[in-house]
Amino acid sequence: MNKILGKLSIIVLIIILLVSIFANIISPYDPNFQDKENRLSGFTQEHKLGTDPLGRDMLSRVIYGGRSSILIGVLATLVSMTIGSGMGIISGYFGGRLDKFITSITNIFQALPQMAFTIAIAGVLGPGIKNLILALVISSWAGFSRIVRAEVLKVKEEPYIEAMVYLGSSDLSIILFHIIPNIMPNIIILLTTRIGRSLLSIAALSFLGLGVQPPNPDWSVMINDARLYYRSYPYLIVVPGFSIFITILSINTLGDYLRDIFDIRSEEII
Amino acid sequence: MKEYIIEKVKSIFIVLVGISLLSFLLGVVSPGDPAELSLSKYGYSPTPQEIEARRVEMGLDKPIHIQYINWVKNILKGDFGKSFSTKENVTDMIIRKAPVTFKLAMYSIVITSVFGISLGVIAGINKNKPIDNLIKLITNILFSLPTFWLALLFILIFSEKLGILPTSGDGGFKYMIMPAVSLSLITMSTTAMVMRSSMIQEFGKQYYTFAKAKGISKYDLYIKNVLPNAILPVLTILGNFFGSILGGSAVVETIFALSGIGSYAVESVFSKDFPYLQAYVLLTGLAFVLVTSLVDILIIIINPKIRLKGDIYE
Amino acid sequence: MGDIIFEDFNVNFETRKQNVKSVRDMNLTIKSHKITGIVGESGCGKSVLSLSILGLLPDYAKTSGNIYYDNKDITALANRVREKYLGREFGYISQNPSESLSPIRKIRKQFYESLDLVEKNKAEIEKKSIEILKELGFEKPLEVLDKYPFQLSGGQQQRVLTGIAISSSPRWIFADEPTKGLDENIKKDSLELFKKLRSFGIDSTLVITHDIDFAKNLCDEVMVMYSGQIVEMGIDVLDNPKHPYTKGFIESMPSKGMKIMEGKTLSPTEDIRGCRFANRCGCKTKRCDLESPKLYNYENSQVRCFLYDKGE
Amino acid sequence: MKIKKSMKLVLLMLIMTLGLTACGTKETPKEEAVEEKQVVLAGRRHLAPGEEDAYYCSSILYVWEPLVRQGENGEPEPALAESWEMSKDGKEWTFNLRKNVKFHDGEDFNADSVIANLDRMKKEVRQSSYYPMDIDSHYPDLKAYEKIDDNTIKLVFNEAKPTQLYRMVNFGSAIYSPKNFNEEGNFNGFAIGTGPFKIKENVKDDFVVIEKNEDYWGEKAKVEEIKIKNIPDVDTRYAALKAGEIHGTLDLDSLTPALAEELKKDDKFDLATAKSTIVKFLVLNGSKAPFDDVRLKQAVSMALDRQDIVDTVYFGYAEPTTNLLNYSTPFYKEIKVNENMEEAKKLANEVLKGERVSVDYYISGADVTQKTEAEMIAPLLAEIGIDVNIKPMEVSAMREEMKAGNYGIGRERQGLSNGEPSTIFGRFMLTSGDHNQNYSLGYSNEKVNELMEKASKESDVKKLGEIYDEIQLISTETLPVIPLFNDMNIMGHTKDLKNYKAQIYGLDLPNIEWAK
Repeated sequence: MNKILGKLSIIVLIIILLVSIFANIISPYDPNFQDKENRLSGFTQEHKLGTDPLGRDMLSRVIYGGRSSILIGVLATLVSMTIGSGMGIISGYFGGRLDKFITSITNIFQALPQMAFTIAIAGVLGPGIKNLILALVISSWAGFSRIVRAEVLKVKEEPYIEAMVYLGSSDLSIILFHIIPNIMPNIIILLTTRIGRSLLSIAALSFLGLGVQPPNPDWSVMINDARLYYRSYPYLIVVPGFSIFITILSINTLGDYLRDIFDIRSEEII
Repeated sequence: MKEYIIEKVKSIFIVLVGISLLSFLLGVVSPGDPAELSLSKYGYSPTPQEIEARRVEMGLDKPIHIQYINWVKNILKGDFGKSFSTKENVTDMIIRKAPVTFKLAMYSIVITSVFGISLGVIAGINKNKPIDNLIKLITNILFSLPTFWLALLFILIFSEKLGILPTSGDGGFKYMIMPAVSLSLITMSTTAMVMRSSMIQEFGKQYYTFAKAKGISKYDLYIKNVLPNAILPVLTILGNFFGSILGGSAVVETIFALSGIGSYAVESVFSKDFPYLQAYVLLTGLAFVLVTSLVDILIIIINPKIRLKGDIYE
Repeated sequence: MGDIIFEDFNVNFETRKQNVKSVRDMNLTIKSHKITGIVGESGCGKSVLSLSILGLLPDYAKTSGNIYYDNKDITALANRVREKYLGREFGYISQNPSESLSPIRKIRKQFYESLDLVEKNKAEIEKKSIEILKELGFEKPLEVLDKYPFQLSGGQQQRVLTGIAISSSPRWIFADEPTKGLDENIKKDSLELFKKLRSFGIDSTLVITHDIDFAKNLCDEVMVMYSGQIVEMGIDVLDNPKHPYTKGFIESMPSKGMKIMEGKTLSPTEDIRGCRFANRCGCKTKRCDLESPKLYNYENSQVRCFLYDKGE
Repeated sequence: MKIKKSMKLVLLMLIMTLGLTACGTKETPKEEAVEEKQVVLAGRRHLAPGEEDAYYCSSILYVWEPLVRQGENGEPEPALAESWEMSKDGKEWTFNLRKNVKFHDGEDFNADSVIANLDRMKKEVRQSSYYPMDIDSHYPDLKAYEKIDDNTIKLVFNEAKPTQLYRMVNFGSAIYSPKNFNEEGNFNGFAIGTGPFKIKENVKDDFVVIEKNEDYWGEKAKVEEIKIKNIPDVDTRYAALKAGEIHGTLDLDSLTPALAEELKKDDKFDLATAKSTIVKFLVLNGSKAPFDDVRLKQAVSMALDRQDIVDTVYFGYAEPTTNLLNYSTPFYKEIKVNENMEEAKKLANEVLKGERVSVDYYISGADVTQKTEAEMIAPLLAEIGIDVNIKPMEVSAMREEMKAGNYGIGRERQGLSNGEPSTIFGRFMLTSGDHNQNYSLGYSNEKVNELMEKASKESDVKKLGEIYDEIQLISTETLPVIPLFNDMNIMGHTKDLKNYKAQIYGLDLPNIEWAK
């Protein structure tokens, strides 16, 4: 069951990625082209997923609509991961004062509720893709650090690592060739779940007007735009909402699947 | 035990200083001159003299660390400054708005706990059986739903089509159902997942095998023996969730027109009302620290091993 | 009646990567009204064997073959029915006493639960539990009942476990590694404890242990298990070992000079044609690699070694 | 710790639930208090901002009354002033006050109370969420005011003020009980006026309850009590109406046209519409390139397709205009909307010389329609060589940016505080006009300055009308801003209420009544 769903999610994700990357080739229309004759057309031959109030093709907008969010989500999570894991590894491996210091900082960042903090940072920095990434990174790197540190501590206790330290291998080589490969599965799973969560955050921020800015077509922005019309034309929110949902569901399912493959208990990651 | 408490208090103190510093910095890096922002109103621009006077009044002419200390001092006196946009005391605004958010968070955490724990226990007991897979599927789906989308669908279905639930504002239990449910889905499904795996982890322990071998009823086995052990890590997570729900209510409050601290936080972003934003971040952080510390204490009370022996690390 | 009979019984632990065969083609009768010991090194499958009688194997364990009890194939029973045997027919004393009680419940609750199967009257339950605890050597049973498991010593914990296991008056008691982790003095107490079980009306006991002295002093019959198979069984196996493994195993005991056996136990994932001990055996012949030995009767024992194959 | 473990869990749950029911019990009486008699309405903002506001509450609550009120066609009508008279030279106005009128606090309304209110207004410019309370804008060139007798007052101006009545309607002559404010002129409690309703309860940002004034001098209100909730989000407001939580909507933007269309489909509900005083327009930053060239402004105006936006975004509930002046005043001059893409391209090309420019286009993030509107405008502007970045902002932040001149295009709107147009002209078209400066319009037109000067001295209403016509024509030519539409007030209500009549600003609150 998990296996099938897991593989299915990989296929879905690949499709979503390909569609997003080759949006300009695939999409039947320019996502900003306004077909004045066919506004709110409903599902038709010409517009498979209908058009929005301005006559823009929903299918094309949905095809383009994942681009910014996914890009921002993946980038922000990768940066968070790099910073967070780096801190976690240093903290867990070297221990002592450095560890205490980093742990304290991590605790501080973890104590601020993520959504509140992200809204505040995005607010202070102002809207825009760069700032959005920055806001997400600032508010989420600590999560990586804490978990990676715990994993490093576990690995560090393995006898062979102790032996290597004893034999005088350099810290860098131990970290690079032994610690990191050992905790990689965890990091990958963590990365997957966190990308899913970043996407949810970005969606919420965009919905609030703090994320992706118009006229870039974006799933969450499309939902917000449709708030005047969705009662008569529910597809206006169902279509983009479903796209977000499927993307995140696939990412989460993939995370579950990876967890099964690597045989890692889930609560360590949450 | 004593050392543990000292260590704990110390780390809480550091965290508190840290979050106050971060919220203070939010104000420092925020664009615009606070003195000018605090004076200007629509249709009125303050003179340079006024701004300069206000700078001195607000202590903005002092070095930054002094400013921080003064800021903290004021906060300890309950003064978060004046809102740039409404010119009202931020403290008054928070006092007015916080109960709404708090109530919402309470409802959400109850939904999270009751359903999360129940689903997790059922799934854990029936590990890998169809019902477990079903619960897993459901929680996975709920976990992936954007809150705002769901909230809109809720309004569409329950308020407009069926007309059974009110859409907005704060008028009691019925008004809180949809906001609280939308707000708790993600935390609820996470709780269910953690509860499930915590149960399963307990099943791997010796006491479970022994208890099972005693031939006692399923209820005694799962509810009396396993659950109290399995729930401990879940309590910690619930504590975390309460904090993050408090700080994550913005979207839901905005959609359901609840005038809580979150919906205004979004407004304050647009209106560059940084004193409010600072207070919001600081207070949600504080609430988080407070609740998680309370949960730590609760766990100490529940766990006799820690309570009687002071054995924290087992 | 009351015997436990294994018939072509196998236990596999299937994980994604490998298939661990923990119990192999077990054909065995464990007789009632006796104290039977199964000895062997850790990982030989002895604990798995006892758990499979109880039906307490983790759910990823796959079993095949049958186990008969009272002429009924208990492996064929529905879980619901099989669970009824627990407590009433089979009592279980698990290993690691310190981890066998729920750490955050008082002894009282964990004790009463078990008595609840046979006695509904609260006052009676209390009376009976005090009786049992006294019998097991607790001077202040009431105090013990009000304690949490971590407030008891290892020996005390084991006595509590025993008390709980016998309180519902099962016909059989299965004890898994009762001496593991106990120091020498307490081991002696433990021995006394198990000898006492008869006085509680429980005369069928299966003790799983790696402790040869303990088994020798306690058991009426001893079975030696190696790599998922019984390699030797009989009434004087430990005094008069025949199988090369049994000999080696006894010699590796601290009391016998701690002579460590050479070589490594065959991985339980590995299937081979010949004798599973052959790779470590000093008396290995060609036949040992080609053919798997059966249990051969020799004197008053049964031995799984071609040395004792008299060509019957 | 004798409590059983399971009990402890139950206890924990109990405490949580108790905590909740405790919150719950507090609310129950509130819910019961919603008697059948109470009408519940909702608007986009809190209509009684309270003591910090110059007016305490909006005129549409009918708590306070003006001396002169605005009639259906924008003409001044008697309210607390029964009749009036202008001297021949237009410099003196005498008002005969209504007799036997009492404030909610029992005080008599008379010349003294009017003088007290004028004194308060004179003291300083007071801020308000509605219109700044500025004596210079409602009573320009006021020289003196005096009490003639208990029921008569006289205003004396330096110049002829033939249209003074227009300036005084509604917010221009709000009257409160003299005991309602202190020496500084600040309110000391709920607003105390003479209106058919009085304030019963006011919870900031949440709701205000008004109740019938049994001692009202005129026709009394038809319903006992009205609760007016603040539901900022139009979508939620609409849903609340449909769900039966509220009986109607009111105030500006109470329903978007799209939602109004939607509401029409349900025969349990009705719409009430009226001309609104609002003009919606684009402001272009005339203080710097590229919009410092009037030709480019003209190009923008001509490139638009206003009717298309009206049909798509406003579902017909608006009227395209290029006139700065709103259509609710009798001085409004109908001017044909001139749109022509070819002409627009030509003009733009003259300025841009084939180059493309990129500008920021600020809209209010809170108004969903503005974004759709902007997205319709963007491709049209692109055709004439202007690429826009649409940036949603909060209105006050946006105005700050505009004031600082950091913008290209902004979307704004302006309400007409009264039927006298010179205020609007002055604010946007005079070189010294406050909006001219606040929006960085960079508008300066000698002709307009002259005409305004002339108008301020004109005592004949007909001639004044001609001057205003000319200014309107100039505004469509030289475009201090780019007008888009005249707005409409759309309010929705359940058919349980009748006489739900929309007005130019607000709703005829005293006359609404239950249908059954």
